[in-house]
Amino acid sequence: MNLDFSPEQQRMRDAARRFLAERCTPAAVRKVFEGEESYDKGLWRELAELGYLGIAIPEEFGGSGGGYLELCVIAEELGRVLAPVPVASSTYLAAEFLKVGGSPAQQAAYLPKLASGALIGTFAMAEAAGEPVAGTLRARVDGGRLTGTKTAVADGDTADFAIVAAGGAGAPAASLYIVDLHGAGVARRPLATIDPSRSFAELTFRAAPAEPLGVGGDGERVLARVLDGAAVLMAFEQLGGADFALEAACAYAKERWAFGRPIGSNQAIKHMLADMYVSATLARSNCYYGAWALSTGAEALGEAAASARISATQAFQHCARNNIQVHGGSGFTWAVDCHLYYRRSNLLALALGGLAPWEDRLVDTLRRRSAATEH
Amino acid sequence: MNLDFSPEQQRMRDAARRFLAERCTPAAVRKVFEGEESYDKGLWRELAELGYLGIAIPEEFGGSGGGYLELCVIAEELGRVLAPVPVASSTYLAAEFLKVGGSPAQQAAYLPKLASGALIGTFAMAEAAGEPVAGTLRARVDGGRLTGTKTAVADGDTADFAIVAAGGAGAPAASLYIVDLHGAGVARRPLATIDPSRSFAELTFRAAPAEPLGVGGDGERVLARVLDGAAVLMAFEQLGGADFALEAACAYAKERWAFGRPIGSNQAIKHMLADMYVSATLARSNCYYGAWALSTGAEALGEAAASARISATQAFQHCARNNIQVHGGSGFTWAVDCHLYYRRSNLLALALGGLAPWEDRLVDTLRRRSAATEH
Amino acid sequence: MDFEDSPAEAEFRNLARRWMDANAPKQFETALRQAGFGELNLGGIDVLDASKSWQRRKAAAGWACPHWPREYGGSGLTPIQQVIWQQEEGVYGRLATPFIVGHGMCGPTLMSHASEDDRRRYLPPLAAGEEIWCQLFSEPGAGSDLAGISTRASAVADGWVISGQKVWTSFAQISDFGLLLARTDPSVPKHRGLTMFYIDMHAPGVEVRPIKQANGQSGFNEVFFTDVRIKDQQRLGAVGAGWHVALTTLMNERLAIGSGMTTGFEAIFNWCCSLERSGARVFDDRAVRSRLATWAARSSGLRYTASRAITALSRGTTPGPENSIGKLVAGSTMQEIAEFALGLAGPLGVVSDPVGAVDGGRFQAMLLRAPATRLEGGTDEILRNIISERVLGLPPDIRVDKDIPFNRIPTRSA
Amino acid sequence: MDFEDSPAEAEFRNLARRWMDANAPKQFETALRQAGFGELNLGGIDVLDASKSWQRRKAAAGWACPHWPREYGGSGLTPIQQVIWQQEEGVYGRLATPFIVGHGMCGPTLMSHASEDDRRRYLPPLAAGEEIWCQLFSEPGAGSDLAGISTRASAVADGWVISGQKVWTSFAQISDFGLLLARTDPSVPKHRGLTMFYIDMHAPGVEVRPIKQANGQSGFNEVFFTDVRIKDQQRLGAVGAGWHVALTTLMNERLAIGSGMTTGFEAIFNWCCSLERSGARVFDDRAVRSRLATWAARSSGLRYTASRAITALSRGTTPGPENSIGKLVAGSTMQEIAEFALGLAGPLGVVSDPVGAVDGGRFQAMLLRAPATRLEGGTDEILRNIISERVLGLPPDIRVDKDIPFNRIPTRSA
Repeated sequence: MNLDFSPEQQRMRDAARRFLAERCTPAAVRKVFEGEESYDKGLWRELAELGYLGIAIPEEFGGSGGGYLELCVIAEELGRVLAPVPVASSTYLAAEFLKVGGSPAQQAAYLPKLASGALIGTFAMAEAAGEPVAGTLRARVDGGRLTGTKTAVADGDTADFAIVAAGGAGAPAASLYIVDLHGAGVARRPLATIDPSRSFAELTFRAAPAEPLGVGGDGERVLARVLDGAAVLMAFEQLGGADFALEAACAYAKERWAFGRPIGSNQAIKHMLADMYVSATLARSNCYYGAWALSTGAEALGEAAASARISATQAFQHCARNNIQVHGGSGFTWAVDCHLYYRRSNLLALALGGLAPWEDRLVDTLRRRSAATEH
Repeated sequence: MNLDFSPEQQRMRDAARRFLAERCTPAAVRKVFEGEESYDKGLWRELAELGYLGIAIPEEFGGSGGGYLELCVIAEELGRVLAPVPVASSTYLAAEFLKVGGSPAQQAAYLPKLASGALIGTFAMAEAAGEPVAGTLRARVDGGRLTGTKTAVADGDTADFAIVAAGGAGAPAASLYIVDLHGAGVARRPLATIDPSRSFAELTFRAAPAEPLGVGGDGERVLARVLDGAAVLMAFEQLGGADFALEAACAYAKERWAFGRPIGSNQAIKHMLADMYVSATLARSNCYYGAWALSTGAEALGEAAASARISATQAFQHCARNNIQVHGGSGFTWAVDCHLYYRRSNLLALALGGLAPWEDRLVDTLRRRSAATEH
Repeated sequence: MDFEDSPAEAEFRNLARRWMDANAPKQFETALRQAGFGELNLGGIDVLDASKSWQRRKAAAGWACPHWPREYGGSGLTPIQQVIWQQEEGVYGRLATPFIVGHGMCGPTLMSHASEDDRRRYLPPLAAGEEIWCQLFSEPGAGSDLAGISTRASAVADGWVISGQKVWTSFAQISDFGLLLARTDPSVPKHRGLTMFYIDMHAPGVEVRPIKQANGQSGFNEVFFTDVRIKDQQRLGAVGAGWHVALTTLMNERLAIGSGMTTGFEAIFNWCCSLERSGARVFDDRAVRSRLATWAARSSGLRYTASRAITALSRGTTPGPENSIGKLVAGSTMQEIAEFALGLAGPLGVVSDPVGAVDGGRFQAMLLRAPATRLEGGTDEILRNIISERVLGLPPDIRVDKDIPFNRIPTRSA
Repeated sequence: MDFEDSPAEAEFRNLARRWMDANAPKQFETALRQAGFGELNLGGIDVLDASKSWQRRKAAAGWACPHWPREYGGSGLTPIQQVIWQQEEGVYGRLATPFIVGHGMCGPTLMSHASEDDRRRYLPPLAAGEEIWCQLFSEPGAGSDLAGISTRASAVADGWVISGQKVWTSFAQISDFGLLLARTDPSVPKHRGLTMFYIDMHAPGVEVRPIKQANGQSGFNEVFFTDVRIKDQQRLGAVGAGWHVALTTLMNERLAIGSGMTTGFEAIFNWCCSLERSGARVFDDRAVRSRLATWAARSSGLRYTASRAITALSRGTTPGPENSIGKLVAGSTMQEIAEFALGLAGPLGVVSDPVGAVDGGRFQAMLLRAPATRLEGGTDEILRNIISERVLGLPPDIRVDKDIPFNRIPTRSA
């Protein structure tokens, strides 16, 4: 029984934390937040150089041959500092789609460039309000050409290519395609969001060339597997954010005095912080289980990913929301960083679908397991 | 604009409170709770003598010719003291079914005896776990004979007759019948519940004579109207219970000392009590609106009843639950009354169906109103 | 119980309605109705101009602060008439936003504590929107602990000199006057060394700087005072009685903020009625219905709590601290609703772009504004303290700074 | 990260499993598995007899408190071996309920604070279930404020005389010995005047009375002491050091209570999977699914928090106050689940009758027991204080009784 990271992984975390504390300061985040650039290009390059982008990509494809556990470690640290870079889109999603569903040729073509940061990939599925569901998608591929509109595409304004979920004549409910976003028939419109430190766009495809991912035909399996994995990784980002918000709130509660004493000596504040700690702790434990399931390819991945996703979403929203409350009025100013975490917590809560589809995934996988145990 | 009881109604409340404080003490409640009798027969007689049981029954049928507002006043007071008498079954339900749906002959036969307390009526619908729904009932009336089983019938062990919802060959989804529980083909089995201060039974009918309520055929309309009214009245009982639990918790918080000061000087306790006050206040306001809607026959009754039901259920459960928490260990003893309120709060939460059907009723009525406003 | 007007009330309502029919700036109706948490957009017309113009027209006809006495710019309406007037003014009342602090808080304070001369001088233009007032209470070091303010008023021969900084001052940038709470004696326990003044916002040494809020808007300001000289006539109440005067103002603040609070329920309900998700009606989802029902009951509970307060008012009872529940409930409910709405929208929920966001970005703006509602005009925690102490009669918090001179209260761990 | 045993661990697990296969009282398995919040029913067999018999058999083979040193009745297992043993003992571990206070709290306290002679005398029979121990801490006037106890231990020539009353003592009625916290000096501040003793529960002057609980069961007792004479050898730790000794015991109590807590999730999930309501599968109701998912994530969060604590233990870290979250989360979750289950059952939910109640009355029993879980062994409020102060490092509550002699601490408003 061992549900913790290894000493080596912990050293990697310490190194990543030191690097990011210096390199990805609130001032750096605010540069992207205020619109100076779409993402922090310098930081992106350095993350690639440190090998973080390729950490879960096999060495034969230019990765550093670590594994998912190492990527979880990095994800948590990126989440702590609200790193304004397209890691989720490119590393947790695009690269994973290629690893899980791509043909050897596609893997050879894309993975090395994703590992080196030379290419940025993303994933596009949602078309309208509500959770996107295979079978209701209106984007269509006919004769190798994609037509349709995808909205709320993370990094859609800067990504080089996208994995796009679409239907097609005689095709299964959802198939996955690789689409070059610099190619013909692609129009991008940047979208303002609740968290400008990450960029989003609407993508309109008009007969844009689209290449099936892998042999095609198992889009739904690939989709489920990659989204589960991304949920675990995103949960680590959320965990990092939750922990940071909790720490910031504790620090302020100790340092701010009112009524002749630290505000953190009031039970109203103390118990609010205790409840935040409880949320963050439950999330951490579920995240670790998710990391284990992802790294071992365990059958429990669906259940583990959904638990991690749900509790990390709740924890980050809870901690970020109450961090403002503990800070009082100053927490509602532009100058203080509380709102950056509040915004990010709500962005990440929706980035892979809101809670509803993950709730469904959790109870459905639990039910299947319980039925299997009985028979 | 006047959303309060009249001075006269308030005097009636004061009188009822004085009477019940003396007559319906915790010791009296515990007699029924401990099983000495099924309900407090002496109190029942006195309530009848005071005219409370017939307060909303027209004078021509032996009532005192007051109205629903007066009955709401009494209901709140009965709820405060956990009165162990079949008022809900007999007065809010059976008498109302007769008033709303009964034929003149039925009204003349039953209402005077319900007003005088000589007869106890009840209502029987549920047959299995889950909310009973017209159209899925298995109890059937054929040729004037009822066959089937009804469960969780409040006062089913002592009531003289029941209004029974049942299906029938060629009949609408649910029709209502009057069944003499002393008659042939009726078997009763008392059921232990979470709150022994009220009695419940399972009723089994084997070709028991059953007389249609009124002309029949509009069972669903009558059912909806009577349940709405009963929900308002029951909400006042819940409100009374919530207020009492809140007051008991406040009194204890002021009187119990720890760490050299009253426990009520701790924010953890103060804020818990403030939140209980908020719940009880929201419930009171919704209850008053419900009382207005019931007393004026307003079209908004469905919406008002559901709001009152939902917020009073939440308030009573919230206040009773936290009253134990404020009392600490002593609150979990048999000897201290906290658990009587906790039990009752959970009993009343289910007595007219749990929250789910009332949530549905509320959003459906709101939607109909909003659609009507638009067109 | 009765939701109908009495004959006299009906007659008054008719009067108000007829006047509104003839005078309301109907060109703004749609914009006012749709205004959420974004800035009000009147299609190119300056909002302050529109506000002042509407207030001027009301004043001319006696509808500006009509519940105030005639000699102070009002029409001497009863509380119930005032409620009826507000109902009839309806959505146009939102145009009075720039005057809300003056009308709701400064006015009542002047009425109670200013000299008769000052009342006749200042109240009528305040009512008419000709002069705008703000409230200078909170400081960077004194929010919930308001009595801990440090802005100094030092006595000089001909009056007082003010130095210090205020914060969270709504409308300071457009205000002509401000109600100022200052410390006149730091050597006595904190509640006893305060005095209330009013101040000319155009006086030398007053500097206003807008605060950029977390949601990008700037509804509040910092105000700096550098040796601002004021006369002793500008004092409201006795020297050292400032805390008592401030409590009048604050109770009026909580009433004003509490009464008009939206929970956002109507917006989420209407949106859910129309929304489809993956081909299914969102309204049929039982998880959605259950949340909607809870919020519906909470909203109607607040609405009828206000009705009960009006009833009490009409019976001659002064509304008390129990009105704190309005903001307490509405603030957190709004935050829940906004988070829930974004969740319903799925991935598209993050988009706040007016073009492309669900329901015009209403819920995204609500999400970003909601944290402030749980802080401004008394945090959730302060409101719970008020309810528990002043309504339920529970003991106060232990006060370590109670009998200590202000300048010796600990401010940081040693 | 690894959920698999190391080869050595696997070997040890095999050993434990083989012994269990050969020795477990399988006739009780079904009853133990179904036991909820009702009293355990072993079909006519006395539960204490069955418990003692199983404990005796384990002791004979070295499986009674196997993580204790051999000389005190254990087998010197490592923490991880102890966890493996508990996993293999599984549901049969519930038979050890009468010994839980002795094994989990009294034993460790004796181990740290008793003389070597006493350890050798008392620990082996405690481990083997031959002698049962209870913990005599709480009093009617001192629950959360445990250091406020009044039971007096007065020094006499040959030892001490005990007078006073304890309350909430589990298993006192079957105990042979008890760990007693008493006040030896009321004239010093409260934490400094306490001393820990152990006491013979059969001594003259000790009277045990069961407390009837709100749910009708009697799991706790009052214990009265009337001039009970004990020897000075029965003192554990120095005179005046009782608070320090008690803290050891309490931290062990919270660990013991926290680790095994059920949230009731498994019960509600299984029930929802099978339930139909008005012809529709309850499991398909999105309101139900949403609640189930939240509880599932909370339960797995607690489960893996325990796994992380075991991991830390195996790396040589002592579990700390962060383990308070187990009971804090499980207690209120259980209460939510019970209320929700009754709601799903509709009107039938009120029925607790074993014949006729849904799922055998499991959730009704849970509802009536749940309030106690939020109080026993540290209220929710005390646990939040522990987490905020001892894990997060926030300042303690203001203490008005801190430096006051115990007998001068205010106890009631004047």
